[in-house]
Amino acid sequence: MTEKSYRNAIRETLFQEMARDPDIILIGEDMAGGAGAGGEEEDAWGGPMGVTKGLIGEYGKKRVLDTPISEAAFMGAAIGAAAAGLRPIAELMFNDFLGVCCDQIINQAAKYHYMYGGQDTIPLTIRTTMGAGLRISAQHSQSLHAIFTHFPGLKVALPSTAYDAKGLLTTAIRDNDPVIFCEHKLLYRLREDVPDGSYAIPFGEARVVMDGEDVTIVAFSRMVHVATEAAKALAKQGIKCTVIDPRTTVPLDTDTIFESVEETGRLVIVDEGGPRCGIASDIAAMTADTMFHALKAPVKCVTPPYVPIPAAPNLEDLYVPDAAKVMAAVLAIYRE
Amino acid sequence: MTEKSYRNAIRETLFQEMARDPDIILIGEDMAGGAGAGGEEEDAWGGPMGVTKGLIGEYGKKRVLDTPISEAAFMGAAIGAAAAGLRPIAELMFNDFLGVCCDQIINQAAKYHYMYGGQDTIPLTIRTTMGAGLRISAQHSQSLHAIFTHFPGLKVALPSTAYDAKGLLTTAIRDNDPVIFCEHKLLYRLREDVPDGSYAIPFGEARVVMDGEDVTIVAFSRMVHVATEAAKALAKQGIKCTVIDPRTTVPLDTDTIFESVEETGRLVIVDEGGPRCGIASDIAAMTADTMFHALKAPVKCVTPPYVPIPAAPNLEDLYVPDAAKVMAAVLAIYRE
Amino acid sequence: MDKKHNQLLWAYRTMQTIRLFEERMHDVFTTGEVPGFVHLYAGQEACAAGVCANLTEVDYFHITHRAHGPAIARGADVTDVAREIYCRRDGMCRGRGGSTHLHDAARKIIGANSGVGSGAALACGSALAARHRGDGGIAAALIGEGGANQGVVSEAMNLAAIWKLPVLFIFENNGYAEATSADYAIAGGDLSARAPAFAMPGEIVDGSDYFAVADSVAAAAARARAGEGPCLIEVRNLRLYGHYEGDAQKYRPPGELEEYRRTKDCLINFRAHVLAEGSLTAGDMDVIDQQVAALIDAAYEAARTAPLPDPEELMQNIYATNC
Amino acid sequence: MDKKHNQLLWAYRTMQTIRLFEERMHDVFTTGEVPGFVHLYAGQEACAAGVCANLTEVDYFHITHRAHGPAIARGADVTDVAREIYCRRDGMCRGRGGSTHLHDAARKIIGANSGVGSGAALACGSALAARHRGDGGIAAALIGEGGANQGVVSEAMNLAAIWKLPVLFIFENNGYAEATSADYAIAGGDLSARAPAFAMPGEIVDGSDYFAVADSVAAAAARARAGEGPCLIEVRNLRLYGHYEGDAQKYRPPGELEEYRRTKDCLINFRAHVLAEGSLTAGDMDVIDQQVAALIDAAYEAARTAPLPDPEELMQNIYATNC
Ligand SMILES: Cc1ncc(C[n+]2csc(CCOP(=O)(O)OP(=O)(O)O)c2C)c(N)n1
Ligand SMILES: Cc1ncc(C[n+]2csc(CCOP(=O)(O)OP(=O)(O)O)c2C)c(N)n1
Ligand SMILES: [Mg+2]
Ligand SMILES: [Mg+2]
Repeated sequence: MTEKSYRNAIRETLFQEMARDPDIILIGEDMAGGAGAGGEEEDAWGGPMGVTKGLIGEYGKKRVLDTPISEAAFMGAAIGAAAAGLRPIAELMFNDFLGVCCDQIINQAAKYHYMYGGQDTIPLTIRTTMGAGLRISAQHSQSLHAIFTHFPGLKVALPSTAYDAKGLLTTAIRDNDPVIFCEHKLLYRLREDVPDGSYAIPFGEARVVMDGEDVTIVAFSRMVHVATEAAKALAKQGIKCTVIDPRTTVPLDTDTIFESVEETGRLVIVDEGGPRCGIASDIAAMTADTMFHALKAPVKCVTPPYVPIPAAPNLEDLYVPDAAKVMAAVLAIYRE
Repeated sequence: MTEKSYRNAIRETLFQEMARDPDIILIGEDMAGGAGAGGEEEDAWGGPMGVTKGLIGEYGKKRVLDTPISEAAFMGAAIGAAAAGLRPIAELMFNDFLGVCCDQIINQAAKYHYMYGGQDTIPLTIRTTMGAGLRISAQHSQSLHAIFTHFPGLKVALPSTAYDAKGLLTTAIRDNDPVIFCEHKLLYRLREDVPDGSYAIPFGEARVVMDGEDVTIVAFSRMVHVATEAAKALAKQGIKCTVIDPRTTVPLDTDTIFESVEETGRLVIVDEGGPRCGIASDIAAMTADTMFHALKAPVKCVTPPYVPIPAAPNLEDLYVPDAAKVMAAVLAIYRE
Repeated sequence: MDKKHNQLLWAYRTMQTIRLFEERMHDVFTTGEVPGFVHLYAGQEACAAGVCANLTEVDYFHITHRAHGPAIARGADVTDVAREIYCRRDGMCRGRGGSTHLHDAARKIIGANSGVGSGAALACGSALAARHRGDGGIAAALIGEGGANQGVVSEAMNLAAIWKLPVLFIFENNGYAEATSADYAIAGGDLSARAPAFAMPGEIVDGSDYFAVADSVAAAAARARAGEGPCLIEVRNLRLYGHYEGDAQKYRPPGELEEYRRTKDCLINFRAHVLAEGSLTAGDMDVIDQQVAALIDAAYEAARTAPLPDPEELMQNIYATNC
Repeated sequence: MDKKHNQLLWAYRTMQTIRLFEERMHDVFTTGEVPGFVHLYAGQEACAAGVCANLTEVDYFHITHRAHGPAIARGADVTDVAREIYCRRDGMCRGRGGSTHLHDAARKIIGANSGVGSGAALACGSALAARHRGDGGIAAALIGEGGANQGVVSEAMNLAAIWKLPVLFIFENNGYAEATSADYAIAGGDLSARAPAFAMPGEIVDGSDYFAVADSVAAAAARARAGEGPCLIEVRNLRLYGHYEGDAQKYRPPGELEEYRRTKDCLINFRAHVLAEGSLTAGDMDVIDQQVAALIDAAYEAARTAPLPDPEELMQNIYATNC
């Protein structure tokens, strides 16, 4: 057990899994960096976010492959390699770039196993970054996990802590299906104690962050921290919330959510993805069907507004849900 | 007023709008067909579905542009042309091919007006086809309107009748924002009386197909017919349903839906899109928030299961919602 | 000698099987019993056969929506192919893919893909895996000349070149993408001109000539196996039928197909060639004709009478690891 | 003569404005007051200036994430640029786009775009619109050598060629895409080799030489205006700073930048050139230097003190037609 950042927990997982299985390869832009450039360092960048630093030194160019800016080709190559028996980990630098390799992900990776009658498996992990907060505007700040969730055949993980990042990534890599692993840009520096050895967190098992009988709050990724902050503040006012981090949207641990709603009768979902056809509405809808009779109050979704993401810091801060908005949503239904 | 098919209503609209405004151009694969081939007919195909037949004869090659199989380039060109003052109508042969031009649609068209501070408008209409039923499997049969809906900046129309097809397409073409116009493949032959002159149906105004006080059914595109069939059968059993076709998902006429739910207290949403983060869950979530106190029973979503679309006719028929499934959903909540 | 003889028998049998399979499909399609879109490969047989003549067990063959012929050329069971086209439970994809998505993992026939061109990227992955294993395998990808205009194909060519992947990009230029001519859609009209752009060799081959295709692919495959990287081969041919069944083909210039059938039929030309050089006899080929005809009868009969998938199959194989 | 003189003054002023603007940005970035990612154009000035010297009011100029320099070269108001980089209410995009999304519709400076390469497709649309209007306009698209590997760029080149669109594809090869070298990422190392693949002329130009760029673009623009279709120009240069501010640039070979600054600085070379030919005097340029320095001071001061957008702006301009 050592204190590690979210970034380092992910890097450590890559080291450990690549050591375990020689069929794991890394594919992406600037995974090492400096390819062909003749600079002093072998991995001048070690990934756009510095996550993959050191891997090329350990595992060599045969297993750490820097690519041209050709997401469609290298995602396709990763899928093809997965079908052919490797276990690629491909990096999509920003999840927004789904735009340029969408066909590979939604039409190839997601459908390959099913459409061809189960003949091949696609043990592919796509690491990508999500989230606003860096003031880099509409095309680099989105949280697109709802899109990945919409298409059956993919699995989708959104670690909110360093511990979960390691355990979920281990599971993702060992899983035989394509997994989209969404790293939140603003969490890379988050630190906590993380075991040094390998461990796997099963997909579809929520983490209950806090327990309380008044209101259930479900949140993903960085919003787990926002929700927890809100729940702590509410606790001081005597309102006790359960905070649930489902950790994966596919599979989704509805059991844990529904059990809590059974007790509280009140649900708030906090998500950084868009409000329309998003994961918040997804969970709200399931609850309004299955758990209708347990509900005592309206189901509240706390998401950004329906608007592209602006660059201006003050507007971006208004855009992203914060603890105050979560508290307002809880308070709006608490009295009912 | 003449009886017209859905296909011909769309074609007629294209003729009329192109006559009205010389800045309207058509861009897409085989819009005419036969380009460079030396065959006898100038438009050998007139569109993959025969919708654009005759347009090149009327408006010439300068305004009807056949493209290579390069959706990203020609969608991008359509967006660029729209920003530069034309009013392009681009055809995405199957909405599934969003995969290969996703960046253009979600990151460029949707965000252009906002991200650049409102300087330019993007008066672009993207005609595309949706829907299962042709036994053409997972990559040609999807209904992806939830994806388009997820991204603010786009408008999304799903005509369910020939009359609506003409009126909504007219509005789409005249609108100054990018509109995704989703034509259901199985509706092209549907016929009804359609006015010969031009008319525009405003976006965001639902059509109430049937009126009844027991259960509200909201349905889109071809599912409007499935829902209506179910409602008619239920009427014979004494269960009176309101059937609402919102016609556009963006903007969405929540007023009409909520007013009906106020009366019925019961809501079933029928959609051919996927169940997770889909438009059914979107509307269910809004209702479970805003209309919670009016609800008397669980909100039901009738959608396909969470699975890619199989080719086999019997499996595809199981996949697509039918009247029996809608009836079952209504009956499940009717007694409550 | 024996090897060459067997190879010729194989080539003739392969092309004849495809031809008869597709002619039969053309006939039965009109009955309405075949679900979905069906794209026939008749007229292009020499291409798939010429490629597959050079592939071994470790090699991958990426095919397109015009899938029947290539799948058969690579040795897929003809009944299995027919059953899949009929969407039967025991089709090669359990009826889930249909005509345009034939895929046979055991034979490394890789998924006919509806997004045209995407096979080029997947093929880079197959080649990468083969190289990783070091088994000498290569990936040959068929791509229609229309699909070659997809951006992902250019990306894949560049990627294969800089990674020196053993990929053969086989652009099958049958003159049309749906109703649009290659001359219109391809700048300069010549796909082989894209090879130097991505620093690889490229050439144009007469697709009606089995030997020309086979020779060209042999050289490219040898180069790829030697670690020298990808090649581009543009194979020129025509399809004998429409883009898909039901296409009225009004885009064709008058007489185009008649002329092609007369001078460019790969089966007629092959026959003439082997008879002229004396490497096969008419008898050899007549026997094959009969065997193939019987095989096709049996395959269609089996497909027609085979059961559709069980309803439970709708929800199977979505994930490989339980979820 | 006067025209040439003015043109030279314009070129010097433009390049010097960009240089000083970027040097200042490099300095102030360390204070933390500039939001977002910032990509500097210093070292590449001759490219944007050489292109814009050939553009008229009816022409479109598509720029990239490395946006400041090109926007300034096309005549954007420097204060407006600075305000947008600072995400201020009165920035050219009302603070919504920031450094990487400069866009000035009035000057036909078309959106720096985060998805690298996509400007190539948008430029086809600008060119199409210009041709539709018949105003003689063309579209010049800057595309980084890394972005040129996006499939959409190849698609756009093909489309522009078959439609004979007046598009100039200006591939700005500054040696790197982030930390990855052009030599590694581009098969054959030569983007101009892609021109014949798409049946258009292409050439490599020394990006440190304003005159070379301007001449090459002049010829291409004339050709495009004459209806002869697109051209490719690969402009070779280096950026003087990192990919973005904060980049430690450990990928650079030792001495690379020192050498470039010494022998390839476009401003130094321009000065030497005009002094040698006597077309401008040192005095001419010194005056400009002073004016530009004052302009930059004023622009940064204005940007720094300008207000952020009002909160209501978050929800404005999502749609143009009410919704
Ligand atoms: C990305 C994409 N765009 C469009 C289509 C529709 N489509 C199916 S086949 C086809 C023509 C393909 O032409 P080509 O690649 O030359 O192959 P051929 O049919 O001639 O064998 C088209 C446009 C598609 N499947 N995928
Ligand atoms: C489609 C896409 N992939 C990746 C990125 C991330 N990215 C931003 S700039 C950049 C490098 C671009 O290099 P180049 O095109 O040569 O332009 P330069 O930065 O050198 O001006 C990358 C990879 C992106 N913006 N878009
Ligand atoms: Mg073709
Ligand atoms: Mg560069």
